[in-house]
Amino acid sequence: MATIIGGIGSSHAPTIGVAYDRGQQNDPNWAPLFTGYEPARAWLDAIEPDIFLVVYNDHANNFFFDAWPTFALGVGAVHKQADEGWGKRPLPDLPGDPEFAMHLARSLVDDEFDPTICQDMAVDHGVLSFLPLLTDTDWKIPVVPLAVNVIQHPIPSAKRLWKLGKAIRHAVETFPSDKKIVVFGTGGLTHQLHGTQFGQKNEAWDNEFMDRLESDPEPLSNLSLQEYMERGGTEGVEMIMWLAMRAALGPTVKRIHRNYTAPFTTGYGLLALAS
Amino acid sequence: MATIIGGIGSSHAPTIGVAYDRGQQNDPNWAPLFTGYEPARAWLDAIEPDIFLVVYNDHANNFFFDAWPTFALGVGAVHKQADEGWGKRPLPDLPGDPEFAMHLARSLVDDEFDPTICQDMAVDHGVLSFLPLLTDTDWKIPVVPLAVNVIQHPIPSAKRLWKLGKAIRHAVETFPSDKKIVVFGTGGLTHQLHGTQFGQKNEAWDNEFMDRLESDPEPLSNLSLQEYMERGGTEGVEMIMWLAMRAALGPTVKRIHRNYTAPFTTGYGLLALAS
Amino acid sequence: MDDVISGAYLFTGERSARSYRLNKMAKSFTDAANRERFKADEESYMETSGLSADEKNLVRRRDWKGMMDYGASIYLVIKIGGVTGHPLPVIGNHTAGRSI
Amino acid sequence: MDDVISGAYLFTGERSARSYRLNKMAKSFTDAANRERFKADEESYMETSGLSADEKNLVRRRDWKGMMDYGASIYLVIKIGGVTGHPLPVIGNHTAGRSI
Ligand SMILES: [Fe+3]
Ligand SMILES: [Fe+3]
Repeated sequence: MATIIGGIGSSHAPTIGVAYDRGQQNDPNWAPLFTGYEPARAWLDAIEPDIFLVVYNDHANNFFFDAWPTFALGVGAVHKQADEGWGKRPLPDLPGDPEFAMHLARSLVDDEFDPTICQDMAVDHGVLSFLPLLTDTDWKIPVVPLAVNVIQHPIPSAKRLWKLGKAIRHAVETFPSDKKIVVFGTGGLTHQLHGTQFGQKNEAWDNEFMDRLESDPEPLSNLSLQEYMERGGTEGVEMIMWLAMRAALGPTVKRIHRNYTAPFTTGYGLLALAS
Repeated sequence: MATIIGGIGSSHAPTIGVAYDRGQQNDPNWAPLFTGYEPARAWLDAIEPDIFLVVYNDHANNFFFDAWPTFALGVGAVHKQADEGWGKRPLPDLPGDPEFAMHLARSLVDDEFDPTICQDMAVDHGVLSFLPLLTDTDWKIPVVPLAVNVIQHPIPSAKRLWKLGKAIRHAVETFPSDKKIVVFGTGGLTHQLHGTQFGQKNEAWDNEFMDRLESDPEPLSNLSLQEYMERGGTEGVEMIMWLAMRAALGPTVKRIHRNYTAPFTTGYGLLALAS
Repeated sequence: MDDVISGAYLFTGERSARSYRLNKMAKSFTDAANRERFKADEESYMETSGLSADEKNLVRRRDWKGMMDYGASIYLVIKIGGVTGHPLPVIGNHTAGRSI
Repeated sequence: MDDVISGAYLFTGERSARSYRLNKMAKSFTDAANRERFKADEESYMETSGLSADEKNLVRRRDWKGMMDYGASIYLVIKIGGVTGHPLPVIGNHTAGRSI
């Protein structure tokens, strides 16, 4: 059987990609973020994962509201980069892992999840903004992207994301191979992209969330989406995707690294956990 | 609360639409089918439904395998007719019911279903082939289409369709309105569109299925998809959609009408049940 | 669930239906050729996109708050911002009723 | 689950991946303008659709059984049948190895 060897919780934001491409790694605002990813990257290099499974969200760059999936799984051999409206970044397309992805599709459907199965799915900054900070951009490690609707309500509950993580674990444990898999949950942390509280963050909640995610995560899955949005902003509801990563790891984890910085409108968090 | 006042199980096939448009209602091959729908239509006229909820499948006419949903719900105000590759039929676009459809979307997501929510979804013969046999084609009754993946494996299980029906019932019972709803389950019956047994039907199984669906349906939800396909053909797996209709009706039903005819490659069944 | 939380809109299926054409035009800007067409002639692009008179006015006025009040998704509004040279801070502060 | 049941293929995600371009060309025939383009010049349409040499041969030969062996979906194969004048009975019997 395959094994989940670790989990990464990470914020994502187009701005991270812009800063990366501009070489702003040493800019005073950005340095705490970029240096914060280095220990996690060193750990990933050391444990040699075979597959990255990324629970993320599309921001209307691949999908549109003609047909907006609750969950969508990229089973293709290649995941193109989506143009988000201002041109593509200088990055090669991402390799996928059709064999594992189709196994995951079958296992999820067996476990009463209803994913949209995507033979051709482009990925946006939900995957590509932080990934170059954690691995070489020749993309030696194939990526299986699992997109979650956190944009158009009704959005799946925190509890559903927790169960998704457990179903991911079940799928990995039944994959007949010795592949080593790292599961990512990405989104947030708190941010409010519009409205009277535009730009407001909640650094206390961001840090409480990362504390609890590590040590006592399941109660976080009992919070309502309204509670998530009241604490972290309507767009900060993306935080629920970290729950799927955490549930996939099983009860006990060991913290490898944690980082938090919030120079702009989003709380940028990073949590690397060994399982 | 709204009420489910009845259920219709019906085969669908492009050929039904062709025969209808050509006026072959009295053709010896077709007359048993067309006259067979008349009592069901008279009953529908009498009970005056407000909404038709149609559990059906798309045949790669709206969706494609770039993004193939397990379940997709049409929440738009209008559902256009899909061109299936040989031009559109002379039928007006179907009206939707966004208010009920969005309530259904919220209720399904609450009940741990993961539908793809479609603001713009064209419907194919999965809805339009039999509908003119049951209601006037000025479409006075709005239609909420719920598409099910029965084409690209993994396909949801018979049990999952049964649970979908129960979740539909739960949604109707919590819809704050006095709307009267008829639920359709459509597909099949047995047919084999390719392979060494092309054209083979299983009339005994078709009739057994309709017997059991009426009187003791739940065990049908315990059959595996492999069993459905062995009995009814790989394409006949569409029969599982009738289970969602039946589960939505609750335990006891009254048969209004039943018809069966199999002049060509597909077993054409019709079952009208009052709840 | 509330429909507005902490002064921000939930982008519901109902809002998505109302703002569909505006969001769809914004989505079209993920194609570079469409961005060029819009920049070359905003009016004809909006017409071809099937925008209503009110929707066109929201775009003409760069009325980011108006677009959000109308029901658009912030993730699509920022694509209109992208093609017209208005970054997120400008849009976000406008929706907050703040000038920067 | 078995991969072939009663002499018929299950259209799995794996088959869908293999036959993707062929199915995609077939899907394009749901647009009347594309049907006309194909009828006017099959070769250039197949080229533009990115079909491989083997895929083009399957279409050239109207090899319905070959398309199914290759992994195509019957629901897409019948759209190629539609644009070339081959109804379902012709296609189905061909996949069965029967002549009619
Ligand atoms: Fe995001
Ligand atoms: Fe069908």
